[in-house]
Amino acid sequence: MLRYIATRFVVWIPSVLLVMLGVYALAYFGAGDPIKLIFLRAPGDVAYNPERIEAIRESAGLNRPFLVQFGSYIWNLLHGNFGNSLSSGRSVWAMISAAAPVSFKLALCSVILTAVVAIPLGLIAALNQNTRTDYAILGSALFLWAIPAYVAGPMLMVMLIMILPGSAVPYGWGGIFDVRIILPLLVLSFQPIALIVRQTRAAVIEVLSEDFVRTARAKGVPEVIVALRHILRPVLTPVVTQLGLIMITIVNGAIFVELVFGLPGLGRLTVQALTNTDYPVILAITLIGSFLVMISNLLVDVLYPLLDPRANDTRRSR
Amino acid sequence: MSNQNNEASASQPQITRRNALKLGLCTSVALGLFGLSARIVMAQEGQVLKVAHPAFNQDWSPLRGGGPPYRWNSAWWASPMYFDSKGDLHPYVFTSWEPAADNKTWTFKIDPKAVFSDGSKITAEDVKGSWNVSAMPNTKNQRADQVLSKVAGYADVSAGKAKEISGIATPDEGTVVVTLSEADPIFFMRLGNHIAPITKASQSRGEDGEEVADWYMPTSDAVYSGPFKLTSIDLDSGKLVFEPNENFFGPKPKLARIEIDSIEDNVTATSLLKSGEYNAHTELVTSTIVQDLGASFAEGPLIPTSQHFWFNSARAPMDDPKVRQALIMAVDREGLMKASFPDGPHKKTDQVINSVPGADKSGFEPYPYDPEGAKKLLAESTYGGPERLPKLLFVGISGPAIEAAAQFIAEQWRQNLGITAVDMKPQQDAYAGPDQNAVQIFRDDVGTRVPDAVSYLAGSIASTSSNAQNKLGGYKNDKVDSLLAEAATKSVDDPQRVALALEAQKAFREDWSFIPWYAQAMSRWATDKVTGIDKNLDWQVVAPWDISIA
Amino acid sequence: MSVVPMTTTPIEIEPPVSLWRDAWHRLRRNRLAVFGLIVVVILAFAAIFGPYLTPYDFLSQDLNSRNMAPSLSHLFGTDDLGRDVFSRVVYGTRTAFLVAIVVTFIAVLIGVTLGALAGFFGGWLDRIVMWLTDMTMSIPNLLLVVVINASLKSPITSWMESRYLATLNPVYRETIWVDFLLVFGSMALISWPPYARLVRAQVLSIRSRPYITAAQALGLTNRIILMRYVVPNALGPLIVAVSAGLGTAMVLESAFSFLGVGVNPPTPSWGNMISDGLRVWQHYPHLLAAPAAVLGLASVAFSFLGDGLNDALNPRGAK
Amino acid sequence: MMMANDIRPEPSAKTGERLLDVKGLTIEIETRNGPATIVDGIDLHVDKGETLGIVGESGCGKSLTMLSMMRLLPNKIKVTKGEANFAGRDLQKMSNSELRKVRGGEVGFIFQDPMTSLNPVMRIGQQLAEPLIYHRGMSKAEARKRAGELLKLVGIPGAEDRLDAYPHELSGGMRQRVMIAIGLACNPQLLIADEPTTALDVTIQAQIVDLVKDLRDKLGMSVVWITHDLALIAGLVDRINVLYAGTVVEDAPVDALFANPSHPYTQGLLASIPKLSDERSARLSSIGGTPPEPGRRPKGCPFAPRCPLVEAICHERVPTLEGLNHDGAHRVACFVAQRKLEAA
Amino acid sequence: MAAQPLMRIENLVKHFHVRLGAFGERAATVHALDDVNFDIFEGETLSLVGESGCGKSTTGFTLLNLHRATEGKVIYQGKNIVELDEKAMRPYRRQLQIVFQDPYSTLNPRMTIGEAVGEPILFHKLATKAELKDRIATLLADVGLPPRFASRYPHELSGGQRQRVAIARALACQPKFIVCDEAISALDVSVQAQIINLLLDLQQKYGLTYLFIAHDLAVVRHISDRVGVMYLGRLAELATREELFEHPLHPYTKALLSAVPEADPVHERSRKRQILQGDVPSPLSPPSGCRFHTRCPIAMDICGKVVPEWREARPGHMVACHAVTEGLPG
Repeated sequence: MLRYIATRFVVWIPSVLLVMLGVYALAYFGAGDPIKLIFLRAPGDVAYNPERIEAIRESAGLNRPFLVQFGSYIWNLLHGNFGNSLSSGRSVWAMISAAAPVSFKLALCSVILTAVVAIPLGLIAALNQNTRTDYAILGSALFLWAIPAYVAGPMLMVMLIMILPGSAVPYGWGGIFDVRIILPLLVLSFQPIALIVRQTRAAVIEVLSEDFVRTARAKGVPEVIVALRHILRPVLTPVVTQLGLIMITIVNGAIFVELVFGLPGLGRLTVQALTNTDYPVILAITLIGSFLVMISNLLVDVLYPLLDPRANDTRRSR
Repeated sequence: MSNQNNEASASQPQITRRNALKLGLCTSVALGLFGLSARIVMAQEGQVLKVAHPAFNQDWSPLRGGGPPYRWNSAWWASPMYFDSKGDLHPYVFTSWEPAADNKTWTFKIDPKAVFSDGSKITAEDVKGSWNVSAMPNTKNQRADQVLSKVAGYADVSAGKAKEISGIATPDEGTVVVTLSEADPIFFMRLGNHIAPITKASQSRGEDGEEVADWYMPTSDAVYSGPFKLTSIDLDSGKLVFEPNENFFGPKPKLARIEIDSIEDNVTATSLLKSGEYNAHTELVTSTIVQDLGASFAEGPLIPTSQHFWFNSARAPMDDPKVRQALIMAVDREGLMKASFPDGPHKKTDQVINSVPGADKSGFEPYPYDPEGAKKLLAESTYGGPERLPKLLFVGISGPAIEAAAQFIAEQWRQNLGITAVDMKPQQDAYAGPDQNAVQIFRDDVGTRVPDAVSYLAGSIASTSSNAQNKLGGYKNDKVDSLLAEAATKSVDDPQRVALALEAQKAFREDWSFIPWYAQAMSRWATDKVTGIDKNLDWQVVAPWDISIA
Repeated sequence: MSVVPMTTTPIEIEPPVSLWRDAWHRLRRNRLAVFGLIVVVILAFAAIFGPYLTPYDFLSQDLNSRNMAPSLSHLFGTDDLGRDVFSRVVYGTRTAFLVAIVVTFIAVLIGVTLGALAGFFGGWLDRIVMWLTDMTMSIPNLLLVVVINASLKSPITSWMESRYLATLNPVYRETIWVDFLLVFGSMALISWPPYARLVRAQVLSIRSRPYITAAQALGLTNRIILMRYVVPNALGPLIVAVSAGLGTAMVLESAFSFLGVGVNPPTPSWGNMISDGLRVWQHYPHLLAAPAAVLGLASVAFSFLGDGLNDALNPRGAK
Repeated sequence: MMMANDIRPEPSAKTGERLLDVKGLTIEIETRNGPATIVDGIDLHVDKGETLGIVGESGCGKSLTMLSMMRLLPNKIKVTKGEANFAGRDLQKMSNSELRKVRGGEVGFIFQDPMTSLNPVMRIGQQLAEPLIYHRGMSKAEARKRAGELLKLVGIPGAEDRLDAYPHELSGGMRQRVMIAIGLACNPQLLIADEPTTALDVTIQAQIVDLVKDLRDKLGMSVVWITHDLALIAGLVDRINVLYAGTVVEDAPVDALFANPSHPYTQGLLASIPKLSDERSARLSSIGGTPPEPGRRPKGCPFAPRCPLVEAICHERVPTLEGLNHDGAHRVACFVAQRKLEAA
Repeated sequence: MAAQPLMRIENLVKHFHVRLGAFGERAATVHALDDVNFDIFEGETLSLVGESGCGKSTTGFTLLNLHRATEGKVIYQGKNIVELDEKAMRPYRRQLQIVFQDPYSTLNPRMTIGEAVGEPILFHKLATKAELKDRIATLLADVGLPPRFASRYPHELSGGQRQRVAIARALACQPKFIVCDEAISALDVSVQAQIINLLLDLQQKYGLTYLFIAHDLAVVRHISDRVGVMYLGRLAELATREELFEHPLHPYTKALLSAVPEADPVHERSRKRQILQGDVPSPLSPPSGCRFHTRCPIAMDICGKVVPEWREARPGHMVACHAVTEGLPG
């Protein structure tokens, strides 16, 4: 297994390098000159001073050839130096290391919340297939599915401010155990919950027609135990796989939630870096994002045989 | 009986689990309630100004000379002099300013009582060091040019060729003598702001002459010169706290604290202001602000800043004056205001300048609204009509009011001229690079920090201005340039100064290069309860020590 | 000569039914899918003919009737420039469909090609395609779209401009489609991996089906097997994915519009209208409700239709 | 007629006490064309200690009857009419919790495919312990001990070690032995074996048949063995019911059925089995056509369209299961057979 | 029986390389087929029997080159066809056909019966387009289906009808040789009999040669001329039908015959069956020596060490067992 993980890691490195090269190239050749951006945002009463701009460009090393710049960037990266933000001059590593835990905690809690809420709901819906309970659960899931986070977020927030004046304003970050986290967490989890409810339901319905469920019933096992042990357990494997993949959805959704709720996570940092064409930050985010996705995929792959004893013996032809 | 129950449940693992679940649920509900009430319980220890800030700024260095953090510079830094809301100049760190006869050498005296927050004196060396570091290329001070560009030796420092501005001399601890490279009768006015603030040079400037990273943070034991000092700053959650500076050499502040929280979303910020959670905002522009927070929230005096749509005449089809004229004449500017700021606080304007001496009787003839004439002009142009016109691209369409205005203009062109190929981008950033030429219309503001028409026009239509270079497509009108150059040499009380400037503006009119939009009002951006929050031309509170909350 | 005498003929009541028609029958019985289908058809109709049928021009402004509440004359009210919201929502449908079709078409084109190649030929080609897929999926979506947009749009636009000025060829004049192509091309660039994965999995699974072995045993060439056996059988799941993908693309567009990287005004798109409406929804809720509801409806409808097609085309348990 | 080495006493020596008595059971399935009858008023019974074979081709409703009677089938398939009495209680009227006590406790099941019928993600020991825990109220440790004994009983070598194995780690034959152990865990009065050897190889099939036979004799329970293979159960069962299209067409003691098949379907079925002892003949006799699909049952005798002896009446009326006059235990549902025998 | 075989199988070996474990970290080899030798004569029905996993289907697939043989030769018309690439194989494909176990999964669900049957005719240019319709009708009639079935889809047919279509499709190529891979195993008893009859009729009509792969000994006995018994990838015994069923030599054959139930209750109750203990070992690690020795009731020391020779114990009766002394010199 360790070898497998190592292999995945080794395969990941060139791909992320390539992606970063691509992003770097796009930023370098396409996007505006970051130095100009900073200075041209000053209102009109500033005289145009090309010399000053060139001086800054030179001192930042931005007038070197493309590959040299990229090479030195990677070289610094290998030494643990992510460089400094072009817009604020702060160390990119400091920015990322402050933002990443926020996003990470948020995503983790969202996955847990999704699992805790969605799997039982999906199970209940499937067990009551085509009844009112089923329709109610499915309907709610669809409703959640249809409301984008950037619509749900602001609406819920303003409603809360208006309905409960003086209560903790659901804005900003006070740690994962802060009450303010409840609303963003909910909004972030709406779509994953909707997705997992539907997938759990479908998976359970499939398992329901399996012979071994009939066997369990034929043994006289109580329905609750049948549902939990014989139906839910086999369903967990595909659902957990989905939960892993849903990390991507959550990472993407976090951008909106972090913007709306003022959370200092990677999503907000991304938008900020993009508006500032701050490519040291963009590159670092690309690296971190790709790493997170790789890890969550890997986690799913490693978790799979733990959840499904069959996986150890089935033949895989990869 | 409860005992029995407990025993029973102990022997059955499922029930224990359920109890555990219940307990967990109760705990989380209790914690939630506690968290909710915790906010209410928090005691008021004096007047606290809670400010919503529209951006998560990662850089609050006072040396930036721009950006949202700059709006609060006056709270923690003292400037050489300051303008009040009526435009009168008052002494602050400098008690006197004397030009030599040729307006090229200026002598400034520092208030002997002026001290930093640690009680140490503000010296001439601090002034010189602060200005030097502002000029350094890596400092990225956006507006340093505006204050210091005429000081002898500034150009060398800003181009990275020197580390000390040669034109600044410090004959003694309390005196600063500045030599200019050219005569500037209004040089003293340029210092009445926080663009190049006076800091403790030993802290802000490193041995290499560059700005020391994070020098202004409380964690760096920074000292401040303003009525407040920064006591805590959390860049990642966007929270800053200012508390009174006990050693401040001016009046004692009325506030016990200023808290600045980053709240990017305007609708959220509005709700929080409405609910009383916050009482001020750094800059809040929404189309429903009057309905939301009342007219008094956003109102304020007009200031010498205005927003216009600038034509890039280097770019087709703007290279044809007839096209430009047609495009301007096809827009009903009354409607433009109605579409963008129907309820104020800004006012429609017809010319480049406003709110500076001479602006009210400038003799600038407003561009007419004449759809028929416009159509005819377009037909007479080299493009012969709307069909062969290349697509018109707007940039800088970054807010709801601006978007409404741009869409109104586009619709006017469509209806009056039949032009359909119009596109608008939220950001001008992407077009600031080598491909800037793709853009025909830039929305941007021009203005001045001093009540002076020459400075205003020099920064907007003179060929050396960033506006002319970047927005007007390298605009150059020799007549405008020479008139402005001549006006700049006239002293402040010379009527020729204004007259020449207005002449230049009239000359600019004939080039048909912009759609005038509005004259900007200086909004309070504070609730009714907040008093003493008058602002200067930099949108900074004139006298932060006067702010109080009713 | 009939070798085995049939004692009696088998009972035949129904006329021959093709699988597609059978699927159609199953789809028709699925109430939710029918609902989805009806909504999609209405929306498609609105996208094609809507702009010609609405009472107002989606662009014409009336500054005297700004932000009006819904009424009989303005079904969904008017916006801050006095434009009829109903007409704009209808025109937004066209934008949404255009986006959805362009994005999905490009994504499917890339995905199907790569997925089919990977699945059919396997080996190093498969490894490269899968690597590419994983790589694309591991970059944050928004980042890719914004960076591509920011980087490529202005060079292309200015190239178009210069071509236009040099040739005066009207082809180069309208750069709106460059906008579409770029915004949606970049969206497609992040949307193709699921299609590639699906098609690859389909091809792999079809390749292992006994009827492929049977076809090989008949001596048929690979090309015939691919065209007559693999492709038609992989089509069903692909149709399902495309149906769901159309809805996803619409939502994606609105998300990017919210962040300011979507369709540029004054062209109405649901995303633009939603993000505009979000600013004023406390005062003029209709400005948010109308586009958000239509987007939600469209998203749900496509999702229902996708689910219905899934059940109809992959009838598990149905004989 | 009796063989000396026949281990089993004659069926007639049985107490004759009804253990399971199914009367007029009708089962319908919901299809997209409305409900379709799959099983139409079926009658069958099992006496205490008796082994009944139910034979029929796929889709004739042989498994359905047994499973839906115990409410083990999806909601789409429902018993709409009739009763099924087990030890004097009507299974159809039982509450779910009562029925649960019957399932696995008084009635054990063995299913066709041991691979899919065992939970793939649960250890054998746990699966085996479940009925013991829920019916016998055993603790986990007791159940585990008993599970080990059960595995030994069904002849699994190294039984104790196998308790922690997952189903996929066992061979097909071993898995089916586990299934049998589960079915027998609570010493049921009735064991329902639903095609338990169909998925197995010939040699393994023989092992399983012998195992069930031994256990039946050892534990003295009744067995219902559902199969499509007449030969397989020839030496195993006391009585055979032949099913066609959801009805019992012939019910006879095993010897009588093989010696004197009376329904034309039974005759056709027997004739179409190639026998090892036969010589290679040019052709086998076969039944033409295919059985009717559910919901498309012809009027009259369901076998009429395929019947070589068909008469006009067969298309008109449905024949009922009548005892033959020379032997009341041998019953057949065929106008022609009944008339022929009456005439004889 | 003609002396010249239609097809000669020499030392055929087929190994599958697989990866095991959750991460595919273990490589392993499935010994599906090891050193198989036999001849198939023109016009005969040769059956291969054995339990699942014994390699009988693999034999069928390998000798049609649907699986590429690891080693060995399949000589047909003087050519070793396992060496041919797909293009060179194509003319042989027409002559060598196969009918699979599950007719539903071997028919393309998106093609009508007519298309399925007509496709090989057009592909191998066995008829013009104009003749096609008649040709399809004839083929369908040959397998006992009315011509109107041509416009139907496989899912509309019953299992027996589908198998008839599969046979018609094989016949469309005008083959000489058909592998029937468990072709009747999935069918009901009464339908099974119909298909067996059909196969026998067609053999007579077109002079076909069958390799009949099955596990049902009764059916095999009914249909075969010669029967081969396979165990775990090797042939255990091969003889004419009468010889094999009357005088089985290999202990495995004996056990297999003994396990087959007879449709005779009296006989069944009385007869003493020899029941094999244990399971078939995994083809991933087959036992050394004689592969049957782990379950063999008469296993000797040598059986675990030496692979028994494939030899003719009686005229035309091949066997591989150390315990069989018949036909040994001395």
